[in-house]
Amino acid sequence: MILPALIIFLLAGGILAWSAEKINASYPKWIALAVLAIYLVVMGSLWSAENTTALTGGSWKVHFMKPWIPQFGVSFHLALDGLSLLMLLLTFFLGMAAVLISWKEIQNRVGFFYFNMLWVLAGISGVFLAMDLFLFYFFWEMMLIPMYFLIGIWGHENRRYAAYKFFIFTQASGLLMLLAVLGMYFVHGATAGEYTFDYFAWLGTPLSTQTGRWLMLGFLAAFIVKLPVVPFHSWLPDAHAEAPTAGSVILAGLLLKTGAYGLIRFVVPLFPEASHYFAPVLMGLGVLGILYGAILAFAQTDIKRLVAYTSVSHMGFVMLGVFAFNEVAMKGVVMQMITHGISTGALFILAGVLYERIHTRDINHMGGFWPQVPFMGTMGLVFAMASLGLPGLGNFVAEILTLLGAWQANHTLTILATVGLVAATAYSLRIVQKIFLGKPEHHYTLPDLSGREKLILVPLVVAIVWLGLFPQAVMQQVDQPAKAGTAQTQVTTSGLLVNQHVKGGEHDPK
Amino acid sequence: MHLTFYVASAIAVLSTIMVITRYNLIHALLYLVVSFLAISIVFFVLGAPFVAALEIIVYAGAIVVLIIFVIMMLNLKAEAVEQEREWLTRKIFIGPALLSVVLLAELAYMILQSRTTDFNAPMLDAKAVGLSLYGPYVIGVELSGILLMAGIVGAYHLGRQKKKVVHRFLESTEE
Amino acid sequence: MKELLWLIPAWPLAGALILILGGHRMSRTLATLVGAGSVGLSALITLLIGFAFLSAPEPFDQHLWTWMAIGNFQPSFAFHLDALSMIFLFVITFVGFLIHIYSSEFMAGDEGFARFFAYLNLFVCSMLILVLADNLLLLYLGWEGVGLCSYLLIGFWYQEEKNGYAARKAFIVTRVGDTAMAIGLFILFQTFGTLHIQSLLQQAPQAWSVGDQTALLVGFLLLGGAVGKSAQLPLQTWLPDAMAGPSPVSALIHAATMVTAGVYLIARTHVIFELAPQAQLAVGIVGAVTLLLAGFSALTQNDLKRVLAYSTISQIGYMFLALGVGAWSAAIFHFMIHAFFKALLFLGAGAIILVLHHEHDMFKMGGLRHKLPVIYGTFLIGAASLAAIPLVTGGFYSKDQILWLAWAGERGNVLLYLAALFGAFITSVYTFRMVFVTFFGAEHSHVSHPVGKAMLTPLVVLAVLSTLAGFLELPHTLGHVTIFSDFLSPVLPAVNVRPDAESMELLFQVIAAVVALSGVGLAYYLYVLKPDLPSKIKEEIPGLHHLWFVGWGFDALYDTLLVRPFVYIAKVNKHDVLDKFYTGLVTVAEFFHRALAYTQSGMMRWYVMGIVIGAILMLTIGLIL
Amino acid sequence: METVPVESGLLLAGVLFMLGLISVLIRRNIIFMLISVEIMLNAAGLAFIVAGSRWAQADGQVMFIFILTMAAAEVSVGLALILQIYHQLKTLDGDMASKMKG
Repeated sequence: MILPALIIFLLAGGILAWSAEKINASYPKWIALAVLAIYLVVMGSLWSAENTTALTGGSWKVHFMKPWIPQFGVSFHLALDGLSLLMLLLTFFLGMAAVLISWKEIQNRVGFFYFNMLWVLAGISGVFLAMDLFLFYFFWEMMLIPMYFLIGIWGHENRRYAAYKFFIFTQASGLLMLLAVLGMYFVHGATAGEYTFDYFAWLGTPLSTQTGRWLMLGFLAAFIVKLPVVPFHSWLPDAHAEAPTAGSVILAGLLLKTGAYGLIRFVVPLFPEASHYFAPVLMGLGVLGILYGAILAFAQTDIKRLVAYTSVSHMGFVMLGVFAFNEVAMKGVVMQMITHGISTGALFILAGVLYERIHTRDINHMGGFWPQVPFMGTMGLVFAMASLGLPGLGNFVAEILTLLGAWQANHTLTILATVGLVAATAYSLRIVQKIFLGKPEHHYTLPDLSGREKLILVPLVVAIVWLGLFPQAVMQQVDQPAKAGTAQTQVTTSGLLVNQHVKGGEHDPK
Repeated sequence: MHLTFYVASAIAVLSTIMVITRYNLIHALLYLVVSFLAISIVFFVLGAPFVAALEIIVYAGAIVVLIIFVIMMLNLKAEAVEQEREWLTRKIFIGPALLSVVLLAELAYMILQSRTTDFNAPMLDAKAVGLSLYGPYVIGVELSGILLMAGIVGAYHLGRQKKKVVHRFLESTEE
Repeated sequence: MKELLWLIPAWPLAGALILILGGHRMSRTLATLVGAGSVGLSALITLLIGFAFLSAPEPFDQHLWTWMAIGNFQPSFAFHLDALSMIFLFVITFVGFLIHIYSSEFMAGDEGFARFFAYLNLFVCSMLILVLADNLLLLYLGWEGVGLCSYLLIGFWYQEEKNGYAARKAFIVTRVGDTAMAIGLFILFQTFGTLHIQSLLQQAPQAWSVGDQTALLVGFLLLGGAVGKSAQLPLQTWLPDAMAGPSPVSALIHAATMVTAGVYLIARTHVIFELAPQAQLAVGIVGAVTLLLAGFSALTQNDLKRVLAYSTISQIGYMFLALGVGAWSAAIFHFMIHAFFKALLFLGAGAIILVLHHEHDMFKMGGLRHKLPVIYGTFLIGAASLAAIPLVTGGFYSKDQILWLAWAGERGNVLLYLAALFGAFITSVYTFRMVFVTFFGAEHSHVSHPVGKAMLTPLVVLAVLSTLAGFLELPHTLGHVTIFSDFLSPVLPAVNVRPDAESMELLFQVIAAVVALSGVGLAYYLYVLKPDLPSKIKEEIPGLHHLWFVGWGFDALYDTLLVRPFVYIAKVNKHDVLDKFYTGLVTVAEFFHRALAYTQSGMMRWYVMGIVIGAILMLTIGLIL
Repeated sequence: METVPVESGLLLAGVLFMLGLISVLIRRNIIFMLISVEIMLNAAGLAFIVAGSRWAQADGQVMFIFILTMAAAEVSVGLALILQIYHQLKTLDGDMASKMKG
């Protein structure tokens, strides 16, 4: 029951926040914060829960199922395993940071803002939990519209354009996924005789080579646009740059992760043959993203655009790792999802904090801020280092594991990806240099971080360092005891591939 | 009967041509009545006496009269005819005529291509039509009723004249 | 006693954290106490562990926690103590401690006092992790950590744009090398499924025969990493610029410890290099070429610290040369001696620069031997050691060993030997050029204030160390002391001398001594007896002089080949050419939008016309098909 | 009854329809346009009648009656609109009523 309650209370919290605005304009933020804090604690309590519920394709901590539209085989099916749990924790953690950072930034239509924020988070939570593809699509679209409002209403100067662009990109790609979902529904129905959208039923559906590839491309379209992968990335810099700080944090920290999550949870397990077939191309796109994003990031002068392009670069590692098909890389990807969420979220928060003070995002108007804001500078340094993959911080673990794993799959691409680390150094150091170092030529009155801002950033620093030194605690969550008889399969996160591959082998038509 | 058919057809076509070339509305309407009468004869020849009657009553009678009433209400004078003369130049005929001829040629080609045998026009009297109307087409009849109702209400609503009140479809909108 | 091992890096880390978090509220004394004290404690523990290690010299492993565990791949936070890491520990903590003490006075007037000590402590911690790591991933952590601290400290005076540039350059250039090293790690992981150093060293000889392709590849990639960190050809360009940092930083990071991490890495993975003779030969060649190129560049520099920087590159070249001929312990020995005397020289240079109001140009100094006698004395000792003045200096023994083994060692080579010998000559020339120009001749500048004890004491201690430490290892012909190589023998194999060469050792020592002394003589002739001559020579060969002065133009080369194209592409593509595709789509859509909106004229007749044309089209198509 | 060639009937309907069409296209006076539409509707009805009598079915006539109904409704609404337009714009020029252009 905890899973549907989770989503329902987020939605209810959103409505409550909206209506509470009429009583007092400061209620919505408190409500949002409280809802998220409660859920962070609730999710934390699930941390040590055993994966007891046995379902096809691994075992799960919590599981909930109710028929929804039984005529079409649609059910309200939620399940939580280690991966989902990690993603949810990240969701609520960053959600709280996003609420706190909007504390003063958002002054108009406060209630509606927090309503949208909670609804986005509800959609994201749903995406991480849904085990029914119809439901999954439902949540996938549900997170889109509040996000559109967040960008379009509270964004910066060019917000309309950015919001449209974001919406059109994700919506168009989402429709392709809908097509693929329906295609899979009918293909599965025709072979299994039972028309259902259930994920577990779909696992191991025998697909002809052609069908599998086309259906996979449909799913892939949605996920790689969301991730995003070059050349489908161009919505991201605009959306990130124009969104309010909280919007950027949620976009970079969470929305992009839904794409990665989709790849891990759906694309690879449902279409093992097609995934292997396309793997070199997709890894290549990942590497292209790493390098291209890094070069673009280096050129930007708008701090938020810069950070946005670093996201493109970092998400390339996800592509590289997922399609390397081995456990090391897969764990790297999971780590990358979490650490990137934290480090990029933090960089956006810093950008927002700076914007609040000096009302510009142009780094040419910055420089020499260190003496005035040493604390902020230290924070900036830490997260810049995280973004360049400094060992000891979480991102390093993610990147090195991804690369170690990817090396087994493809040497050339891994070398190119490793070169990307040098480029990452270039842009990360540029951030630090342009903002905090150099001569203070522009005269701003810059108070250092306030207590509230410290409250946001310090936990993020702690988290990123903790992830860098003790990643094992997190990686255990996606551990699955290797199952007997799967020697030839490539084990990955949550054992998703394990079953799948064996089953696929049995029916493989060609 | 052949002859009757062709004569009526010729009258119908000629009078219609007159309709479309007149400058004066009333003249045009009179030619229109002629055209309707001719067509009514064609209907009769084709074995549809009920419809022939309807044609005269409704088209030549009601509709044309309605239009004449409106013309009277608008109180159009000689200027209207002058303006019509101004608008209706020879040049303006060229394009539409060309298009229509092409369309007609295509229609004629299709009609003549699938040449069927001649037929005896059977007499289908009002009873046959009535049975059909209130049998298989009863839904259509009811829909027609609704349509007429809508027509009446619409005409009443639109035709109402309130002074100095601009209808919301036509009021000038701010840019 | 050895269980305290984890405390050695932990103290500086704690110090760094305290200083970062609370440094701005601390008094300078307290900050010094925390900064220097923590390193001092580390040094103390090192000493204790050192004694324990001497009495029971078996390697010691300390497992702190498992870093990550994926199947059988379980890199840990675990330390491995053996003779090699012991020596590095010793040098890092003690030299580090001395430099901390020195810095407490050197940085006394700086507003970033606590920050400086925080970075320095963090550096010491990272460096200690680097040398203690029992797996390559943890080593990589230390490796990048020192890179970060190097970046922070080079750019310590961040208000100067060029310092920031130098700092970024250092970080990025070393990162290029790190990339090679990372790829080496990938290959090792793929081959052995582990990155645990000791297991790798055990498994490598079983998996690979001598000359194996993979081993060769790994060797070259590790060399790439080492080359970046140790500022060897072709990635040496960052080190001279790194002199933008405060002098203690140059002494600690860019002379004594961090830049020798490459030497440590190769020594640590020597088994792999022994399995890949070509890679090892490459190490030697890189060393030989670097020591010559850097030596020539050192000859032409005017900036005191840049001379020392090039000299450092050159001396590390010697270490690489030694590694390349398999003289492992000779390389480590030279590392230790070099750490002492080069730290000494940098500290001395720093003191001079400080009292001369940040004057770097040594031709504007002159005649300082009377004004700054202690500095003069210690500097001279350091310089003598660097120039390898026979018998009395540590540098002589360490460098002589390398020279000798370069020729006589099993993998020795006449060309390498000649390069090293010529390098030794250049070394003594530029060293004493520096000494004579700085301390002799006419005074050109004013000494502002005397140098305090906190700065002088480390100089004296280092002077003593750089002299005495040489006697830990004496050649056959002179006493035959082998304490150092015996100590290292469990870790690093001894080099075999070719049997036919043994008898000639004395001759080679005499040659080395003569070369060193003649270099000093030449310097004396050029810079004391005929001070006009050098500028005349310079005018004779302006092109060559300029080439040497700019470090053989590597900077310009990389600038043209890599930096400028990268920046150019970045600038040109700032607005993301791929986005043009989507904006193009939008433009097309908008074009059609306008075109269709235009047909929406509001005139009914046009709409009817449209319908007619449409009907004609459809009929026509229907008829044609 | 004598025979009537079905083609002739259809052609007549086509010719009448075309004439109505030409008129719609050339006229600017909306009352004329309305008249033209009547002609076209009538022509369409004629086609139905021809077809109905060709197959000896009453359906054609039924359809004509529907068309007739529609024409009546159309004329009443159309005339009301014409009145309204004339009041608003003081002209019967159809091209003037082009406020809805895109």
